[in-house]
Amino acid sequence: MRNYVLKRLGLAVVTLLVILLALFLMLELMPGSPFNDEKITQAQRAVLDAKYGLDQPVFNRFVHYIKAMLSGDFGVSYVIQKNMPISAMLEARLPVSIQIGFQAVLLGTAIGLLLGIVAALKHNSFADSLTTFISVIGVSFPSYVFALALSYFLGWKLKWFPLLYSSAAPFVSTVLPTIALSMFTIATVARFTRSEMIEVLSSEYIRLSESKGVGSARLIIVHALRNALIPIITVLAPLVVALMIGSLVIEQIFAIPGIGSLLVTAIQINDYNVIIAVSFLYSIMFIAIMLAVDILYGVIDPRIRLAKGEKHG
Amino acid sequence: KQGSGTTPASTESPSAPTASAAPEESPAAAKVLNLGKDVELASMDSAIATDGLSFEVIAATTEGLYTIDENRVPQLALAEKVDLSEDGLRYTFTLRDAKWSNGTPVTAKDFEFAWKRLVNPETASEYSFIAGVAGLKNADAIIAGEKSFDELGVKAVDDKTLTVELECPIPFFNSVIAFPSFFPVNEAFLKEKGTEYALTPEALLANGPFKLKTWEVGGTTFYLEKNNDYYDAGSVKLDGLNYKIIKDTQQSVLAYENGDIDYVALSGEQIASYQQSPEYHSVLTGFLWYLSPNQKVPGLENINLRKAISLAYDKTAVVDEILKDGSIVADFVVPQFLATGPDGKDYRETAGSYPSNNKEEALKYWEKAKAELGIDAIELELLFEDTESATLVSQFIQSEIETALPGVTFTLKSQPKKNRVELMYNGEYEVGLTRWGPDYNDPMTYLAMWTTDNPNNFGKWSEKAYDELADRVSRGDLASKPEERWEALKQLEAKVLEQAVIFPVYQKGNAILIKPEVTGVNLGSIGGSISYKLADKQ
Amino acid sequence: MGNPVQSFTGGDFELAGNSERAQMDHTYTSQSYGRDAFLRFKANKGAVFGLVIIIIISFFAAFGPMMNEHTYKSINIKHKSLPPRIEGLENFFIFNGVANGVNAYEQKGLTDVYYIFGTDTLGRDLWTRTWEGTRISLYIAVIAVAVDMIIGMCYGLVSGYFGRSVDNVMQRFIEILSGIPNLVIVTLLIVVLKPGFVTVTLALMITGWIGMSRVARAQILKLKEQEFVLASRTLGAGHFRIIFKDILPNIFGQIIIMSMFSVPSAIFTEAFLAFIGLGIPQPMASLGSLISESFKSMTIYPYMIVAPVFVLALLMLSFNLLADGLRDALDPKMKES
Amino acid sequence: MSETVLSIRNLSISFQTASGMVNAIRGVDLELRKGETVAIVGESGSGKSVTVKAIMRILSSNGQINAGSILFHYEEKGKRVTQDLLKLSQKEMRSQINGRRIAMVFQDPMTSLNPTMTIGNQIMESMIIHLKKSRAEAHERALELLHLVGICDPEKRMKCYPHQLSGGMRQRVVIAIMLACDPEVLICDEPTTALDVTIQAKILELIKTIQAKTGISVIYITHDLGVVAKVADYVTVMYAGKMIERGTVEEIFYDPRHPYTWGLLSSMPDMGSPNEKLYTIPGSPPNLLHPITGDAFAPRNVHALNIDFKLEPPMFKVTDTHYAATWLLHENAPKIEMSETLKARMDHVAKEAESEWGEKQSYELLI
Amino acid sequence: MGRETILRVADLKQHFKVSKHYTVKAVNGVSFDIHEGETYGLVGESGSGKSTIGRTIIRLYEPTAGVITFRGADISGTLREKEQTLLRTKMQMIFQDPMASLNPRKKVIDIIAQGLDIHKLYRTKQERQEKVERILEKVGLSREHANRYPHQFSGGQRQRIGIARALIMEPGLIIADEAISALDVSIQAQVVNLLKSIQEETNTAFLFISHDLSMVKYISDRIGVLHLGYLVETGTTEVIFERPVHPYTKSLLSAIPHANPLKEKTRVTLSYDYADSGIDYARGTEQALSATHSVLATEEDFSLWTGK
Ligand SMILES: Nc1ncnc2c1ncn2[C@@H]1O[C@H](COP(=O)(O)OP(=O)(O)OP(=O)(O)O)[C@@H](O)[C@H]1O
Ligand SMILES: Nc1ncnc2c1ncn2[C@@H]1O[C@H](COP(=O)(O)OP(=O)(O)OP(=O)(O)O)[C@@H](O)[C@H]1O
Ligand SMILES: [Mg+2]
Ligand SMILES: [Mg+2]
Repeated sequence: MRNYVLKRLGLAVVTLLVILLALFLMLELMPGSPFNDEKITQAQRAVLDAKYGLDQPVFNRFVHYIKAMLSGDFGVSYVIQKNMPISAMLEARLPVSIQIGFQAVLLGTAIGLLLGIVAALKHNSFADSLTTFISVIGVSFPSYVFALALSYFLGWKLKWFPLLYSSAAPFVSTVLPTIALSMFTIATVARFTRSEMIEVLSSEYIRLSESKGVGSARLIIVHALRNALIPIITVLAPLVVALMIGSLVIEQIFAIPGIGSLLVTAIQINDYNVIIAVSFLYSIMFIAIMLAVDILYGVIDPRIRLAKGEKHG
Repeated sequence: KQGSGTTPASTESPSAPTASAAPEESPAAAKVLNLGKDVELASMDSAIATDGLSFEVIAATTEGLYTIDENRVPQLALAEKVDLSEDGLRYTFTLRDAKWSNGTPVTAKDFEFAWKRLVNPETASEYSFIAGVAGLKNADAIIAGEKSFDELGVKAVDDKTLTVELECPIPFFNSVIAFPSFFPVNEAFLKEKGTEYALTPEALLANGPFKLKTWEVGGTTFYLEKNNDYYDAGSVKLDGLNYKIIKDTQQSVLAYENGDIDYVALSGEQIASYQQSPEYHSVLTGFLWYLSPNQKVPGLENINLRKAISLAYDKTAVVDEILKDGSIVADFVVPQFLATGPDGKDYRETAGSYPSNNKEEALKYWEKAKAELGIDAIELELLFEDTESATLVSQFIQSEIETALPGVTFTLKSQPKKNRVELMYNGEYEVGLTRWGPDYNDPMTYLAMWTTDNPNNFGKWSEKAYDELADRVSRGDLASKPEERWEALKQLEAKVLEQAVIFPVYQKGNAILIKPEVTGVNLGSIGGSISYKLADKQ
Repeated sequence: MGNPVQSFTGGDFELAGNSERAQMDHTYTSQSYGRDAFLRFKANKGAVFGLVIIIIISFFAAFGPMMNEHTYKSINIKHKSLPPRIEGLENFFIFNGVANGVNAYEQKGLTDVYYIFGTDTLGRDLWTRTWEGTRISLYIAVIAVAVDMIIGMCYGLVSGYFGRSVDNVMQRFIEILSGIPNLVIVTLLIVVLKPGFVTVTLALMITGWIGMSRVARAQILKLKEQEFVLASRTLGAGHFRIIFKDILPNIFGQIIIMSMFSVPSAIFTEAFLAFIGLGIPQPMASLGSLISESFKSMTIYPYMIVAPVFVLALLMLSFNLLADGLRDALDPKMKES
Repeated sequence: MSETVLSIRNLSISFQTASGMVNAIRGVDLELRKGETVAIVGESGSGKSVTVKAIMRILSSNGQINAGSILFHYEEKGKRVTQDLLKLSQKEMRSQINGRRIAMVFQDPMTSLNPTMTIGNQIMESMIIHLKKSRAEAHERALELLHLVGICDPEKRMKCYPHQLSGGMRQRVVIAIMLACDPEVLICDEPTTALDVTIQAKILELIKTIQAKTGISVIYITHDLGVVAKVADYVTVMYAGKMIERGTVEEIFYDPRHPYTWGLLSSMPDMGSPNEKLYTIPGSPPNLLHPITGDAFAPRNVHALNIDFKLEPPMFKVTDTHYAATWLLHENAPKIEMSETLKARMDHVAKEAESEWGEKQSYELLI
Repeated sequence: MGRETILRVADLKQHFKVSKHYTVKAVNGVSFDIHEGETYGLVGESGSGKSTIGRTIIRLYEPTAGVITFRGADISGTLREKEQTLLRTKMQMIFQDPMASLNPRKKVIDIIAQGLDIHKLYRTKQERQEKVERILEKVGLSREHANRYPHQFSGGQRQRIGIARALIMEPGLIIADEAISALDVSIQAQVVNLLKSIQEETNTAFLFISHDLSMVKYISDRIGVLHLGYLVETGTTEVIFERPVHPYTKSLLSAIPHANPLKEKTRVTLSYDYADSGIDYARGTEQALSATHSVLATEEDFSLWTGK
């Protein structure tokens, strides 16, 4: 097990390096530079490029970046918060994104599981159709429509929740964004849970548990759910990464100082260091969560515990 | 309520107790203005900042030699007295007694340091060009790397006296140096903070009405509290300014209605629903939005085609039906309220007026163009940036032109702003919807753009006579003959419009809502930013 | 239990002479696969409903824009921001031209003007734009499904089938691809491409298939050790044949279902691309860009977002129902449980 | 004869499928007495599993019980109670009957254990639920059970997951689970089909020992006649959802009356000499989707009478314990005997038995 | 026996590397051969490596060591075109689960003709159909079954389809891995009869893998007894059943249930536990009792068991 994790970590380092290199090459190809305001003269642009080392060949910059990165220096922002060290920016924004993402994952998974289970139990019933309906709606409406509708009704009309994020009330002020973000997760989880539970519920060991006289609540939670979990966490994993890194629109609507808006803004205005750092962070999270999921597979299903085995999906 | 100005001044103004208030737990008694903004505070370093909000906040915490009042007139601020030499090339400023928020006095050295820092290549200021605009001696050469930044024509004679030398007389010098790039910087403090300087409230000094109290990295709020060390602290009535960054406009309007913020900028369709409200204000800015035809594109070199296009769309509908934010129809190049002539009148009052929208005329020009070009249809691409208003305006213009000029088709190309600028900069476009904001209060801030070598002459229109006249106006013989210069400027503008070098569309207005209990805000004007110095909240 | 009292006819107790008859079977009626599938499909109410809705929506997508004199780009700024109004329904409570308590038509003095879905902020007919948008979105849906099917499915199948180091390399590649934010890659496309269908297709091709490849991989992992696959191998079938001819038909239903899930995200990706200038160029609008466009004034003109959102949701619902139905219909041994 | 524990009367079950109603069980009667073993044999699809699943009330959701009753006789607080299991609610069934009084060992040891739960927990679960035992007590008992079913080192095995055990071990664990609450009836649905002979033999012996010890009644489902011979007291033969013959194990093996039973016995390989072809029953079982007139076996029956195609045969009595549903037993029917080869083999088998068992064994069974 | 050898397996080893530290030694040096037209039965407990041997022979697995010779060609190394074709046409396999081994989405005709398709063994569609129909009739199905799907058949019929798929290649050797285990008694008989008649007709050899000893006894000419990946005993059916030597064989035979209730009630099975028996297969060598009968044992064990 430890060897396995170490091996995966080793691979992850290589993967991350490749990603970084790819990013550098891509940014090189990207149009414009961080400093192409109408007002800037060519000469001044050259001065700026020289100051930030943008006049160097890509490869030198890459090597330089890696070196700096190893000492915790991710460079400074060129545009968004001029000259601000990226590490400070991430440090400030990441916890917020993670908190809201985590809440959304939790909420989405809980409700999604609930809906999926009910639908599977009442297969081909009204509750089942309702779940299908909800999960289709959940994926076909963009989250910002939910977000604004929630703000409008729950925040503005009913005044139940604050409209804007406030670091002084980190829970109450994140209720609305959490709900808006979790819709897609609810939909996806509900759908997968449903189909997976239908399969599990028709399996022999569930029959056996029934014939042992296990009550329905225990039957579902202890026996069925755990066996249905593998495909569910498989689809959940990328969603978790996406949620943790935050969403541009949701962050904009609720004035959340998160990572998601940072990346999009940075890409639009060529704030290279921010792009690289956030992408890098994203990749790390992605790889880490994938690794976590692989390990989780073994925890959930002891058959996969040898860690060498194939994972689902 | 059109135009720049202030909200109604407070009638009685007993200055409130100045308990400093933190943003979140502001006691009811404290007068804190909550402001909704849609961009982050990018920089508090006056040499580094480039955007409106940064300049606004820098101006709220720091003062320079001049400030621009609500009538767009530069007023002495930190400078107590100014002497101008006969030849108009040497200014001597005497400073008033003022203190930084750490207690050290503001001296002439701080100005010298700041100005030299602005042009110092190590600073890599994106706004260094403004030193050249201000005509500071050697500025252009320093920026071009030909001279050392030490040779800039500014010198602190003693703590209270600052002398400035110019290359040539600059009629609008006073208003240029009111710009935040020319604000003082305390050298000792900056050296002490090193790379940290201006990144946190602790690494920042204030000498203006407010000082930065909290500014979380990446936070969506930051808070300015009243600066009791400000020399004019007595007239500051607010206890603080609480900025909230809300990027989604619908949400910020909801927040405004909820009472979370006292000030919000409107956009898009929201404007229509608040236009009748007493809380609605609109402020005309100096931004001119115009279409730039690229002369290098086959067809567009034809003046008749250009004229046809420039007359073919209804600008009134653009400002009244689409923007509705107080923007005005622009049939001109030099915006309204930008510059006042030697006669004390606004440039536009005496400058010529030009045809706006005339579809029949347009069609005639198009017929001529067709004959000259030997074509009967042309397809052009309209490049614009991906903001809501630019998108709507472009779609509207496309539709107008296509209906007015049968045979002309426009395809639309939307790009993020940076890309749009880059493409136009490189001449990789056909027709582009772009804008220009003034750097100083003089028509040349616009008219200089269509000289042959100007990098912002995206369309690459070029005429020798124009270049020569422009040169005389800015640096040549006309620079010291105000009336003649003024007439020459009008000629330049007339040329641009007659040649249809650009197709102006509108001069941008900003629509905002301010709570009725808020008074005394200087909503800013062309060339100066919003000022809260005299604001009050009942 | 005694013998029942019953009268028998004479021949009842004679041997029926079964001994020579070859009684192999007559128990399984032979029915063609296609017919069988069709019957199963027909019996599935949801699927039929889905199909009907899709046909109706496609009909409107094809002919809706021709049903009035407006085009998707004809701007009538005088008619801007009108709520839905249908002739004959003026006095009802919907489609009567009233929004937020005011009748925008009366306000503008437009007595005999009708817009079924209302107009947008430039005065374009939303009916026409919605159906034009539906057309584009249907195309996007087709592309998304095609990308899923062609790239995602093949990638997943190959990766899962060969396993071991092939799989390892292919999965790491996916990791790298997913590690680089999509937006960075897509922004790069701006450099090389003109906006339009091709660009959208390419953008979707870059990462749109990853989810599907995971599904396909998981499915093939389940199936590749099945005995019928081994049987093919013992007959000397090549890998290609095994993957695409033996295994694929068996997981196709699953794949159809999954690909339906990627349709909405493709539609919104397109809207986003349109926003940054890579999608279908304005003033043409897909459902996705109509939604994001009307989102900007959702609190003021909520009706503008209703039509595209409704059409999209209905379309998605139908696609999903149809896919479920198809999966069941295509499975000749569909189990009931 | 000892008292009846379970009696099924006229049970009829059908399943809703995409292609129509499948009448899987068409009137089944079954009687189980205390301490005895009944084996149900029959071809695949004849309805064996469905019948016992109905007893456990774990039919799949598309199944419905059309008619019949399943009467269960048991002692509750010293009183004898008779309960129709079909009338109990799902909840009552789970809390009172399933696992506690009637337990079932499933067909496939590979799939009938929860792969994500240790076997210890799976064994202890029902004791904690039904007998309200503490974890420690349950643990103690589970160890005992594992020992009883012959798993060595039970302490360690308790912590194992099903996939860490071999098929035989898993099947024993299933048996241990089922024995946990000392049920009165144990149903074994093909408990050894998936296992190899050595392990099969061990498991069969295990069940017998337990039965001898605790006196439980067992229903045994299999199509392996060798297994039947080993474990059963009574045998019921099913065909196409009906009971077609039942009797004591000796009656069925030495004196079968239904042509289907003849066919079944004839197809056993060790009855033929190696060079001959095995006997096979021609054709295949009827599709229960379609209504069946007359005797369901008639189309495959070489001895079919004309009436077989018209009228369903009733159960004819052969002896007090032996009944068969074939018109051949009707007084009007021609005298048809089992085939010569089968008869010869029966004799051979009987002799074999005789030689081993000595004179006192019941000759009268052999006609 | 003067018949020619069709398959020779010499010292076959098959080890599965599950992880760095764990290798499953499924087959450990097994040698036997099969003659033309003969049925060789492979028996042994679950997990003893029967399927692994079958699958290695037909090259679903790469053998770890050992040589497999089929019709004189070495098929244990990297296969060249010629050997590949020989192996894939002349050696066929019948699988355990009749449903799982037939592709549910394919028509019977396509399932059966798959081998023909792969090796392009027909010229016209007509010819292909004829071949399939001929083989269908041979396995006791009718022509009209060709256009159905596997789920429309009963278990026994499905297994016939599996057999038809193998037979159409006119193989010299068929590996039947538990080919009848999933079927019930009466169907088993049908399939076994079929296999026997095919063998008579075509002189095909069978490797018959099963744990149902009574069937193996009935069908096989010779039997190999496998335990823990070792071939512990091999000999003619008669010898194995009448005069078994190895204690495992004995225990196996004693466990066979007989359809004779009176006899069954008293029969006791001999138990055999490798761990307790003190036998070490790895040390054993093949000891021949006769030309056809040999047992894996050390010298001491051998003399102990045989009394020699
Ligand atoms: N859920 C179901 N839906 C439809 N038909 C079913 C269902 N369960 C069982 N059947 C049908 O009921 C009949 C009897 O099935 P059952 O499982 O009882 O057979 P069995 O005698 O146990 O066979 P086997 O020996 O193969 O286990 C079969 O024809 C089967 O197709
Ligand atoms: N691909 C594989 N990877 C790892 N181990 C394997 C693999 N295939 C088989 N084994 C192991 O090899 C051993 C022999 O398995 P095999 O399937 O050959 O047994 P068998 O005699 O056919 O058993 P059964 O009667 O259950 O079919 C078992 O321990 C099994 O777990
Ligand atoms: Mg069964
Ligand atoms: Mg096997």
